[in-house]
Amino acid sequence: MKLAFDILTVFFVSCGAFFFLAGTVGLLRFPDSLTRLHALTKVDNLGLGLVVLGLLPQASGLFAALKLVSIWLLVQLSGAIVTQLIAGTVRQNGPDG
Amino acid sequence: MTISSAFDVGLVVLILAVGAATIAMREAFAAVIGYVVYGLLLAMAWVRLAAVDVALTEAAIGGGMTGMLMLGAVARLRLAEGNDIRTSLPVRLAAGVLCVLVTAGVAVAILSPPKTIPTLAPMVMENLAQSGLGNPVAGVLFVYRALDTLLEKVVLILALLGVWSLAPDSVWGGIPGLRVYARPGSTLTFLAQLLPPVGIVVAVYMCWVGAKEPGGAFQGGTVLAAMWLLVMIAGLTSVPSIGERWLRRLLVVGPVIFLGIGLAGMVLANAFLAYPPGYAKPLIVAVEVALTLSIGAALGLLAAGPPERV
Amino acid sequence: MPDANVLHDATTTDGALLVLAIVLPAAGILLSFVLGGRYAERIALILLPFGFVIAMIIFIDVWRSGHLLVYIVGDWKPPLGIALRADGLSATMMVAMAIVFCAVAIFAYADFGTREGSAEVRAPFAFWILLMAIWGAMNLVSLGGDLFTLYVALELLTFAAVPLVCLDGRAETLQAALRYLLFALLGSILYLAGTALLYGSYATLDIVLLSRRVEMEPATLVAATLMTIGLFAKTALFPLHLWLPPAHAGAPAAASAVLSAVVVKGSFFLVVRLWFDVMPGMLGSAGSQLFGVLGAAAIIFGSVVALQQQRLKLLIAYSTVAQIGYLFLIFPLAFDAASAQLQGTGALTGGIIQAISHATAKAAMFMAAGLIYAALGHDRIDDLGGIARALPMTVVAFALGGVSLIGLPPSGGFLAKWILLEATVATGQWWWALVILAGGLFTSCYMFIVLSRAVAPPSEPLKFQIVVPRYQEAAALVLALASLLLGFVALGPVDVLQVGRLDSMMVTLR
Amino acid sequence: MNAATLFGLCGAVLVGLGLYGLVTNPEPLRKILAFNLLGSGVFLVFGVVARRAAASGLGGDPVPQAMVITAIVVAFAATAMAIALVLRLLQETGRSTLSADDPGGTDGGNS
Amino acid sequence: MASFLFAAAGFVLAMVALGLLVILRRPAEVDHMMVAQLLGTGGVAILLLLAAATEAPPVVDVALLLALLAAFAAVAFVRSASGSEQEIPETASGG
Repeated sequence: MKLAFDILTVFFVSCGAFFFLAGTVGLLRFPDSLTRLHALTKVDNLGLGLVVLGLLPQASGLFAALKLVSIWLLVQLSGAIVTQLIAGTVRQNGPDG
Repeated sequence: MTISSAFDVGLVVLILAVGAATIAMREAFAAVIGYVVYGLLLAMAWVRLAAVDVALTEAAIGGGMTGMLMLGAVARLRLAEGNDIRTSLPVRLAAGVLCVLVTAGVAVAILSPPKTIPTLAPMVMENLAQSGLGNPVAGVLFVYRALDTLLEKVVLILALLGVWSLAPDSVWGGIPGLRVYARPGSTLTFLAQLLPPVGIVVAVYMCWVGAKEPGGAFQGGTVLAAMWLLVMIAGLTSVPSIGERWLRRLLVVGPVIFLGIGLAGMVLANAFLAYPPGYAKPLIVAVEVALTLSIGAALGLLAAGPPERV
Repeated sequence: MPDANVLHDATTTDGALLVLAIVLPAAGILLSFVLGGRYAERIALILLPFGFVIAMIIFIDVWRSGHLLVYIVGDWKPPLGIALRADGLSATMMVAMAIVFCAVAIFAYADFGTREGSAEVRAPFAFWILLMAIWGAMNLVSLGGDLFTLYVALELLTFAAVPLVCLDGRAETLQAALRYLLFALLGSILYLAGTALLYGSYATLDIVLLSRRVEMEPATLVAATLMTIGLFAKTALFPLHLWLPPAHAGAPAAASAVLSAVVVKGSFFLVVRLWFDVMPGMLGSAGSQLFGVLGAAAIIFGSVVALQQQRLKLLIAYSTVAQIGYLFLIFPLAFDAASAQLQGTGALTGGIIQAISHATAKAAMFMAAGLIYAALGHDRIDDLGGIARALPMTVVAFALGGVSLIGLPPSGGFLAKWILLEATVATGQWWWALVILAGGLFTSCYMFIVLSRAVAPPSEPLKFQIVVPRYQEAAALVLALASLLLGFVALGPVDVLQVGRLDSMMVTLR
Repeated sequence: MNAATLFGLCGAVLVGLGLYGLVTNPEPLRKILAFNLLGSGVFLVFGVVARRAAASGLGGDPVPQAMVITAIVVAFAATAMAIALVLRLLQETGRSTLSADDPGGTDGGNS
Repeated sequence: MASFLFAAAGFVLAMVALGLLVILRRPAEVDHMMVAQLLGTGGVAILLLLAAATEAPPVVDVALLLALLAAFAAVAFVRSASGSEQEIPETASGG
């Protein structure tokens, strides 16, 4: 049982780490601010989600697991809104503002 | 070298790089961003130093609140005239030598620890049980060194008074000049409606868990302050004028209760800031709750700045 | 006389007075803040005399019994908890400062009094609260027995002093306040770094416990150096004095008096605590000579620059820079070559008397300068003619303050310098005697310049901006007289300064 | 070298960096920033002192940790006051410098 | 397990550092604002991994706090970067 959990953790956390890598590559490669923003937020959030998923088997109890999930939800939600905000600023000031 | 120490080395290198960039950067805005990053990295360093209470405080104050304060200042200072004075090379060299000396001194002190490292940790733990607290840091803050904590609250009030006293006479008792960013129906409004309830829950949790585990009045208060500022920036509530009765009461309620319980200790227990046996924990929790509110208000108003309009 | 009990590690009778001395101002601040309006002024005017009474009782207690007063806060003994201790030094400082506070409060009533029924006004509201804060902070500096508590006291002092500088909101004073704040923050953080290292080595910050445990080792030396530099910056010892003249000269008169008389003494007091109480054997001959050189440089530099000033308040501020220098001459003079330790006798007594006489004299002089400024609308020294006839009491107060600064008998300044000169003879360090005498000469020069202008007939008829209230002049005069008559304490309770000193010496000899 | 010492050296370097910025940078805001850096270096020294004194099943000595929490809050208050001063100075004179040769108000008609 | 989690945390830290380097080298302030985003997600992930690696559940609270304050910091970024003129009330200097 423990081993199965550990394997799950390794798998999901590795996937999550990969997405963080992808996000950073996107940041490097994409041409303009808005696409970079898009790449960064979407992909990193996915990465965080996978990390949380991978850590769930390690959580000590239901409360701890719930806390992990709610942290992810919080980041997800606020991330989405903040991305909107930044994009709004881009539209307003122009991409070089 | 184990993986964990490799992580530590990486973290330290990053902290130093970002710290140096903060100092060396030309542009103030970039430097401030660097500082926000730095605050986060430092919180991680505190986690690695097994000081979660401090990590919480650093994440909340060092990164969040200080960052917000500086970002606001940078935005305004952009209106200032260019500042072309450069410090001359000899001065910089001399300063460099001085700083290297100071660094070397501190490094030597750290590299030559006493043979047996003295600690108060056992003594703290031995006596913690009778206060009913589980968090040793809270024990130090509210039991053993309560005097420091109490006076530090007074420092906070004084700092706020100092900030307020910078206002012109005509707007005394007016509204702090916090820059609002209100656009009705915008995404910011949505965020400011969504986040504060979560924040308040987190603040309550921080305050409640503080007696047992890392957390407490400082951390909870900072979260409250951040949420309050968010709501004010979004224009959902107006910034209160500094003459408001309730505001003044809110600011002092924590220290006053703390002081009152401390004085009661002279009669009911055997010393100032001693708690009657058996009542220590409920009293400390009461103090923490009141302090959370007062700290939240004080930090929020410190960030909001002096009054600027009536 | 002090008995053989080395460490009174328990609350003594009347120890609660020490708590009161700290709680009263704290409560005053909180109460004024919440009640607002005129209450700040009323509360301060009620509490400050109480503060004087408390300080007097503590002083008499310590003097009579020859014991320390101790209070163990929260009933947790050091190293876990915090002890408040009143020895001869702290009791004396508290009384002297309480006198200055009361006089300043009376003086400030004219400038910062609010009229019946008026709304809360910015400057008075801030001033009275800040005054109480400085009072509380000074009491804490005097009584705190723990280096971290003393850090909190230093910060209290900083946060109370900086806003006082720019209370009138002019651009120059804002700039001065900002510079002062940066210096003060640098000072506190360096001090804090030292406490961190000391805690790392000894797991306590209690002064008495530390004095038993300190050893000559790298970490301790680095800690002591950092703390000392930090405190020097806060005391404005040459060459870290740059912030002082604009800050002290620009502040409102009542605030200048407090800043110059009281606030810089707080960090000086901590330097004394650190080197005489915590680590009397660490400074060494070279270190004590270095302190003395910095002090001497401050005396010479401050005096020479003071001589060149065109404005009265700036002159007084630079004179403060010089007078601070005297305080640091005690280190070479108290150094006992035989035991390689700083001795808490002779020179230290002289230093404390110098601190007190300067506090009273300088507060009186800033008040007098403030009155002159208020009456004439300027403080250009060249245009002071006729002021002596118009405001005789004020000019007399100014002159008497000067007498004490110069060190003419029977002033406190005379007694202090006499003791210091005696110490130079006793230790065979004649060169410090030259510095002391030269400083006195410079001081008489700039006092002569100001007074000769003040008694000269006016070049054109004086136009007065306001009528100066009598009680303001009286407050300045009382302080100046106090400074003048301080010399007579030689006949009285000078030995109180030794209470608690012998204790710490015996501790270190163990 | 253990982790505590590593972070301690990091703190020492940060103290030096912060001090350098505080002394050499002419802009007040940058000085305030440097002060914060200096402060955090000092706090790290506290953290190291706490960490290496770990005992009784605790990860570190709680006494210095509590002191750091107090000091962080004080440092924030100091930062807030300093920034308020800088902004007020800007409002009053249209610039924000500390240099003595500039008495301020050179362009008072700006606002 | 702990080593793996540490390694993962270190990897994410390296990614965040690289991302920061890229972002801060670009001139546009919009890019700068992404820092808050990057820190929000990356920092939370690192802290959660550290919490699991060191088996210190309270560290999760640090991540929680960070998640909350990253959003707050982002608002501060946006406010600071957005045109400063139109929002300032009349008392401010300039304009």
